[in-house]
Amino acid sequence: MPRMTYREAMRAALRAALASDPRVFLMGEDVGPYGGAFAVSRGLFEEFGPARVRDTPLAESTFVGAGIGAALGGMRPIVEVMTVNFSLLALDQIVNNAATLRHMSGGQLSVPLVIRMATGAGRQVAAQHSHSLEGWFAHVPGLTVVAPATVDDARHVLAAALREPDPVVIFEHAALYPLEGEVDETATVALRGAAVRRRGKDVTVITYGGSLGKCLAAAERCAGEGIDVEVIDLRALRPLDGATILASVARTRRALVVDEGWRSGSLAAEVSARIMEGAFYELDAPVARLCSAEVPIPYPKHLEDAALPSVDAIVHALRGLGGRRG
Amino acid sequence: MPRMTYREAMRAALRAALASDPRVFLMGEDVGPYGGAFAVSRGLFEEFGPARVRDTPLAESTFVGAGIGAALGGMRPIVEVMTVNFSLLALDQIVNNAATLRHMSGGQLSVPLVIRMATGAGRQVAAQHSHSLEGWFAHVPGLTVVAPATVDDARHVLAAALREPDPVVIFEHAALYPLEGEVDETATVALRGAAVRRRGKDVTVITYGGSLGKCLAAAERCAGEGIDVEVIDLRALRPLDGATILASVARTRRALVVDEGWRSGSLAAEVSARIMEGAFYELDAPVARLCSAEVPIPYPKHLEDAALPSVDAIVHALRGLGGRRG
Amino acid sequence: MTPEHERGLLRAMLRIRRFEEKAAECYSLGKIHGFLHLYVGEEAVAAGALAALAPEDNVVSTYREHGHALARGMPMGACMAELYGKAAGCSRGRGGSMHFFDAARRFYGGFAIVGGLLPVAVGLALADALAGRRRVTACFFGDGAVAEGEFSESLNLAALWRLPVLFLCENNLYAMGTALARHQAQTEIVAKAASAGMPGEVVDGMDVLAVERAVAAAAEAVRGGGGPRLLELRTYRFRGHSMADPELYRSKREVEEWKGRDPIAALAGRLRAGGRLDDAGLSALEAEVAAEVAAAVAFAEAAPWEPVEGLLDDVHTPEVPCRG
Amino acid sequence: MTPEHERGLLRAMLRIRRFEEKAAECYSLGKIHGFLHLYVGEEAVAAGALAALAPEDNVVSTYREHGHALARGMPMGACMAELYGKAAGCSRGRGGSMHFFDAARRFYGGFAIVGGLLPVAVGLALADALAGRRRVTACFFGDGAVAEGEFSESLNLAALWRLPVLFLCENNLYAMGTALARHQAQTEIVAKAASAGMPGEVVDGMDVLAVERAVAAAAEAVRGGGGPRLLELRTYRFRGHSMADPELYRSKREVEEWKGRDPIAALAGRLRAGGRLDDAGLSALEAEVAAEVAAAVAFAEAAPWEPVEGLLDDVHTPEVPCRG
Ligand SMILES: Cc1ncc(C[n+]2csc(CCOP(=O)(O)OP(=O)(O)O)c2C)c(N)n1
Ligand SMILES: Cc1ncc(C[n+]2csc(CCOP(=O)(O)OP(=O)(O)O)c2C)c(N)n1
Ligand SMILES: [Mg+2]
Ligand SMILES: [Mg+2]
Repeated sequence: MPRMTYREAMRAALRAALASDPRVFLMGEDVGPYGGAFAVSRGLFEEFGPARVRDTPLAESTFVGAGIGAALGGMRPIVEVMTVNFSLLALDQIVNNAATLRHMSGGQLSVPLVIRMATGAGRQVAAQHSHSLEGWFAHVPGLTVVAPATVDDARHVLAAALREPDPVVIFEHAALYPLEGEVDETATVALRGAAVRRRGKDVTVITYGGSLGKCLAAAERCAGEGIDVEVIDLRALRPLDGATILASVARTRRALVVDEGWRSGSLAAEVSARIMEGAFYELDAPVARLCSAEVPIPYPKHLEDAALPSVDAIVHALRGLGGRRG
Repeated sequence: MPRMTYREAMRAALRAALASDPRVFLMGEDVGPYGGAFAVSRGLFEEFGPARVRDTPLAESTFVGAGIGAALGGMRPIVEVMTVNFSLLALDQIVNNAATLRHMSGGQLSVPLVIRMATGAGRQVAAQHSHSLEGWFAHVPGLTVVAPATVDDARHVLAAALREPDPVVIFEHAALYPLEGEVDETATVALRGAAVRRRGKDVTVITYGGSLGKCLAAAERCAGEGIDVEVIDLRALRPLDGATILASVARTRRALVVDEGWRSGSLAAEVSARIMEGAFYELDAPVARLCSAEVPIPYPKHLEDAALPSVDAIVHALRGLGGRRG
Repeated sequence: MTPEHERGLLRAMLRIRRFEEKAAECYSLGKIHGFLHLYVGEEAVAAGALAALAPEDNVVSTYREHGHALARGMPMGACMAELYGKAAGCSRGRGGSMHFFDAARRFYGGFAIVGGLLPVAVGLALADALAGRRRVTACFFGDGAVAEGEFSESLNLAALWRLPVLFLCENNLYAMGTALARHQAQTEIVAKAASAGMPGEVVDGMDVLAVERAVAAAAEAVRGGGGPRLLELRTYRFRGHSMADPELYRSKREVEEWKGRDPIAALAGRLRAGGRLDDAGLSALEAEVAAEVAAAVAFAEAAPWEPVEGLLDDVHTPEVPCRG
Repeated sequence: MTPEHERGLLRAMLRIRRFEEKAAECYSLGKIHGFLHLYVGEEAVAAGALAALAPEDNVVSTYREHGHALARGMPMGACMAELYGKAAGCSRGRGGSMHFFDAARRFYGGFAIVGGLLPVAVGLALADALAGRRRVTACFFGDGAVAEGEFSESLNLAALWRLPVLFLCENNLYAMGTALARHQAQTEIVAKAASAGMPGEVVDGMDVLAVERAVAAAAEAVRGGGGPRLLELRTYRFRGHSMADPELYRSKREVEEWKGRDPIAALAGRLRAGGRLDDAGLSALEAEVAAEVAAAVAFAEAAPWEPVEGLLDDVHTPEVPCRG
């Protein structure tokens, strides 16, 4: 199986989508000659031309709304919002239009729109450029929200999203772009459903996106201490795959949710509440959360590191859960 | 103590604020001659004039941002965003500016801005006008978020908010405006902290805003069935008053969270997770949530009613919690 | 311009007027709920514009869209049933007054967030441009929407990409209770078109023939690949912003003056004066429209409610076995 | 215009240039992280504009604000320490390159969301208007920001309320990699001012004296209660958008042509030609600036880190006993 970076996998997915379906086009800020803020679309403008790889003005609300309109008009637009931070300017279109049009029209209209955006902190870009708002999007009925955390998922999730007749939001954690991994080029992956990335019997860690790698590293460290950690990658943030979570927790009886979002009102809270509702009587200890500190993310590395979930902190939390059994 | 409506209480609070502090002004869409979309500010334009009761163009992002700037410039602006639905256009200003400026400037700047907005469903105004996004705001560090649920709180919360040096968002559930109640004109209420609105020993209901009345009605019905329900009104959604919640649940050992927001990623999830973390060993049953159905709110009454938490559904959930003790 | 055509325009306006008068009545009777924004006084805009557009064109409108829907040819019964919230409504009752849709007639809403429809219209036009279809996307919006950032953004994007959008600004001089001069520093809305490098024109929105002419010409230019255009249609709403509006912000006299320019009376008067309509003809037309309205109400009354079990329908497209 | 004043402008530009060259070096050395947007080539705008503004005026800027901060008189050491993320930085290290603040000098950021600063500037001016203070709020932003809805909204609000805002558009012909003509249908940015009913003017942003003159005149008009104004300052950035930019979107030749109009060389040349600066004078100036930069780096290097315990500081104002 070929190895590539997460960035290359995303680019390969874009290229394949553009090549295979004439209705697909990509639009966003500097996706063209610049190659995308994270160099994801580099070369695609040259390959597919300005009609299908479209640079937009800085007008997030309008180019996202234009994506909705183009989807209504029969196209399969992929809209890149450079980062989730700027998506705040487009939330009206996403929440009030993309997510509602099907229902509000009594099922007459579909919005087969794919929105991609980079998310997350960890690159010292300070308070206005470090949001992790995946949980907000996961709150909205009518949207499907996914967060590919592996190179293989980065390669395949876009095709799955484009098969949907309704809007899909793809979150790409910016720190993952240089990540290398293997890709099964022939696979078809499902858009929804969590994946168990590591089997373990003592405690379940539930996470997604940019935190998966940290959790796997923490699990390895815990293995050395005799704690056998199961790691679940949510993959889809809406709908959540409750069955996979509950089945795991029913076995391990302990769970930690790791989420780069701010703690209060986090997606991690939803996961905790679901476990409360679905596995309360199986639990040996309260579900714990490890989230970001409730602070606008500061610029200096030592403060940013302290604000975000770290491998050390995950290991510490796992030890605290008393996952060592019997 | 005088009786008045929630609307009149809010208006009295605005009038008092305008009268007592020359730095205070009100701005928003049609707060002037029109009197506000919900008639809250009726008469204030005539009383205080166009400089202090300012109609704005339809430009949510800009008049909220102008509120931030005016606050930086030493004023005490009260910005009315007609409803939370339109606040989606202003989220960049609220999240990226109002909430961050103090931290990002190393403590040099303060944004003593009060934003008021109507929220909630229940008036048959369909999918784009029925959001309950309080939970989103409650996620953001740097904001204080409150939801007055009683006429007395409506009368006093604004003054408390104006005493804050940092941004405060006040959510007024639109269905509450005609509600009548008593007001203690001389009281000073705290901005933060939950209130126990009804004492009970069998089960705790935690709620806020427009759902408080429903919960109290359900509690009365349950009383007739021998279930003694304690009702907590969160009042402040950020910060949450964990101590009051946990103390109550430690006594009742059962809890139901009622929240008009959509279930997944709701504020109710946060409350459930906090109870998980702080009172797991005290619980006799899993904490339950009663939230809105995960659907863009439909127009017809029977479908809207079915989508929202109802007194019947709350009673049903309370019975299901097995709150009858001993 | 044949007499038939003129009488057709009169009929189109009358259908809207009588439909909405009945809707207001039904609202008072508690048959219709939520927000109801009437178009009374502005009928010349919808009737004239829709007469000038082709069936393959896309139409996008606001929460004040009953007139556009009817002029587009949507059945009055389905519209009334939508106001009632019945399953037979044009949006299956889900939308109500603010959210009329009719995919088959390319009537794309029914958008209730001011300004939010403009980017969607640009996108519809983009789809047509990419697919090589010669369609116009006509987008109706109010003067209030001009202040929203999405207005400027959308004009710029449409002009930059030379997309076939026809921006139709219904300038009724008020955004809710805020008069144009109290929300716009530059009250000449056409000046905004120029600043986006787009042709713009002011049209008398109380004159249905003028509207039809201007929209026809503009649509032809847009359809021919000339890029987007903006028309500012000067009009006035005779009733409140919505049913709840006590109209504290304008004088009775101003309203009466504008009522003197009622587009229906104006056209009827012109036809009479020209001998192209007589009392009998007008009565027959009124009777015909009254019957249609009565039938629409009867249809809405008789239509069944959506069962509550359908609540979660259409949030997502149902899975079909071999999709994609 | 005295020779001292001209030399002062030269010095102001040189301070910015050398500071940023050093910052780029420190970035390569791993002393500075995150985004670093350099102003090299555009110095005439900041130097000219800030020379024309008064200390009581408000200044609001973007993520490309080192030049404005230095020209405003913020100590170079505090600026360099901010780039390092040290507690002695002008934002206590919390902000880094994109978020310089200095409340005492009325330097209100350091905003990194394109367009997001414009409403804040309008609000600062509103506060002044309400308080009866005769201050100008000068707001710098790029050509890319003109496409954002908040630009039009802010121009409208400022003009409607006749607020003392001076909009200073630094048109460097690119928004990241997107050339002006690829993001604006109407490339004459001053036309946007007209569409908001506001005077606007184009200024040669490579000529520090022209900038100073134009800003002084505009600021005087704004301060005098004439309402807001917009200046479009035509300039060019000589380096990439940020440190990560491979500049695939413009030709080396174009960049070289603009470098031929280097504002620092231009002014130095003029002064020399007029006999108001000689080699010795220039060397002395360079040496003085080099020493200041070296001192700033030394200051930043020596400054302590914020203790990790301070992480949650300044999210809210600490409770003080008898506030409010
Ligand atoms: C973004 C947004 N802000 C506020 C509102 C509330 N609102 C509904 S209609 C309206 C006035 C719109 O005026 P205009 O665009 O002139 O249209 P008109 O109602 O006159 O047809 C307002 C403020 C809204 N629906 N959306
Ligand atoms: C709302 C928003 N969208 C996108 C970005 C990413 N971004 C940062 S700077 C920039 C280009 C801005 O260009 P311009 O306004 O011309 O300023 P310049 O960088 O040329 O000084 C972009 C797209 C952002 N910071 N904010
Ligand atoms: Mg209007
Ligand atoms: Mg630029």
